[in-house]
Amino acid sequence: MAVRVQAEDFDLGDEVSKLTDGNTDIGAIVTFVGVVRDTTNGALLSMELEHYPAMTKQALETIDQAAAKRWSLNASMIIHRYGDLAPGAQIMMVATASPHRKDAFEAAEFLMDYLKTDAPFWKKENFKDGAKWVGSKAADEDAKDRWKA
Amino acid sequence: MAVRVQAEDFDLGDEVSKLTDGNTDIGAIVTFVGVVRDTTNGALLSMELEHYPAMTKQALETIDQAAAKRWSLNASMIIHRYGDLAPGAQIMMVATASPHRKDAFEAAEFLMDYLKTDAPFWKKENFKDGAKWVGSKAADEDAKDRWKA
Amino acid sequence: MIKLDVVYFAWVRERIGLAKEQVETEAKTINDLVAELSAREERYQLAFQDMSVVKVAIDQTLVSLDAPLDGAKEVAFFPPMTGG
Amino acid sequence: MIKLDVVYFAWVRERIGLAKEQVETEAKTINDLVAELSAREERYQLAFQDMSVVKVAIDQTLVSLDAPLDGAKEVAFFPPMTGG
Repeated sequence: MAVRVQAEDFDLGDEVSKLTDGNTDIGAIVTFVGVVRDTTNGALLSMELEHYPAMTKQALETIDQAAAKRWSLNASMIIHRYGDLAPGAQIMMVATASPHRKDAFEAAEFLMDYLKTDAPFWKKENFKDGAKWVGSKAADEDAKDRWKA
Repeated sequence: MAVRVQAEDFDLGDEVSKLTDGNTDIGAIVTFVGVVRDTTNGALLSMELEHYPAMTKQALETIDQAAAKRWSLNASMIIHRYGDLAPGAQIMMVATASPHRKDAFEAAEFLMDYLKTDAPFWKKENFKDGAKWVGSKAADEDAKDRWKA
Repeated sequence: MIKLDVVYFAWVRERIGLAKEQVETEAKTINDLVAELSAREERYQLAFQDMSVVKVAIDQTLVSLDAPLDGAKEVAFFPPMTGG
Repeated sequence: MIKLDVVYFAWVRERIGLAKEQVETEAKTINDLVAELSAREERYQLAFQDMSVVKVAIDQTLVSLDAPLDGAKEVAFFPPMTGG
């Protein structure tokens, strides 16, 4: 159960190794990595990630703890980057380790759904001919709502 | 879209890098890693993975192709090991890369559900005082059935 | 009269033209504060014209627009989050 | 009379005591073949006593117990898969 907010890139394999090292009660590890996607076929220069430093870590920890409470997890983690990221760069990752694959998958999806709507990050796309804030999606609120049943 | 069946271990980070390298249309990468779990608190010596070599690769490719057909994927892969594995060792992995997180998650879960029931692998647990074949679970068939709606 | 640190993020920050300021106000709730700032200058009015797309936090906790400012130190205004 | 390669995996292999053999048979279907082998020796009977937990493939494709053996080269018997 750890969260990190950083400008630097991360190594997925290393993070998962550290998370699970020496634990023989883990049966399943699920990871999600978000990547800067260029939807414009070459016009995207970078994606700028702004956040609210005083709030970010606590928001991510709240989400992480909610997952730990709801599913049987050996470990979980969230890393989110900020700053100016190139197309193809890693933006963030979550990882969940559980005795069972169903828990690992559900917890990872839960972390992602809440992170999208509750963690204070904002994305701005810088193009050759201007910039645009990424809008939030109604679909993201819907995705979160499925965990409230 | 690649499948591999091997005795050797694999490196999650390397495999994901190779899968996605240079592609800027990827927005989401989901991975699942299965790990040898000791449910006996120290009595498990190893897990032996047997497979049906003439059938395995083709079965995995069929599953991988079904996922590629059903979801919008930039890439996907399945690696499954065989042989004698120690507690805590990696057994297998799947990875899915998609423009959208929902596709990446669903495709990864689909690959796992079908792999559990349709790929010719069998697990035997070797304990200090004997050995036991791992039984298949009705829950695994149920998990697969959800994709038939 | 209370003294608040007010912080802005993303396009709210861009429209208002600054990231942080200190505000002295008689406002009792977030709604009052929004009305007061909007009345002061057009850039606030522009940022707050559609409050259905602005989120608010008091001391780093999300609150609704009718939340009281009693005891608040920092108020944040920002668009819906788009992380992940 | 046809000649088949018959292969066994996991506990089916262990009960029968070998991984692969050649079988000459008059069997027309998988069911016939199971009955014929079971009649030959007790170890087959033991392996095939509950066919609801045995899966069968002809030439590496899963088939049902009434599948015909026409043209088959390799028949495989094994428990439900437990990979992943």
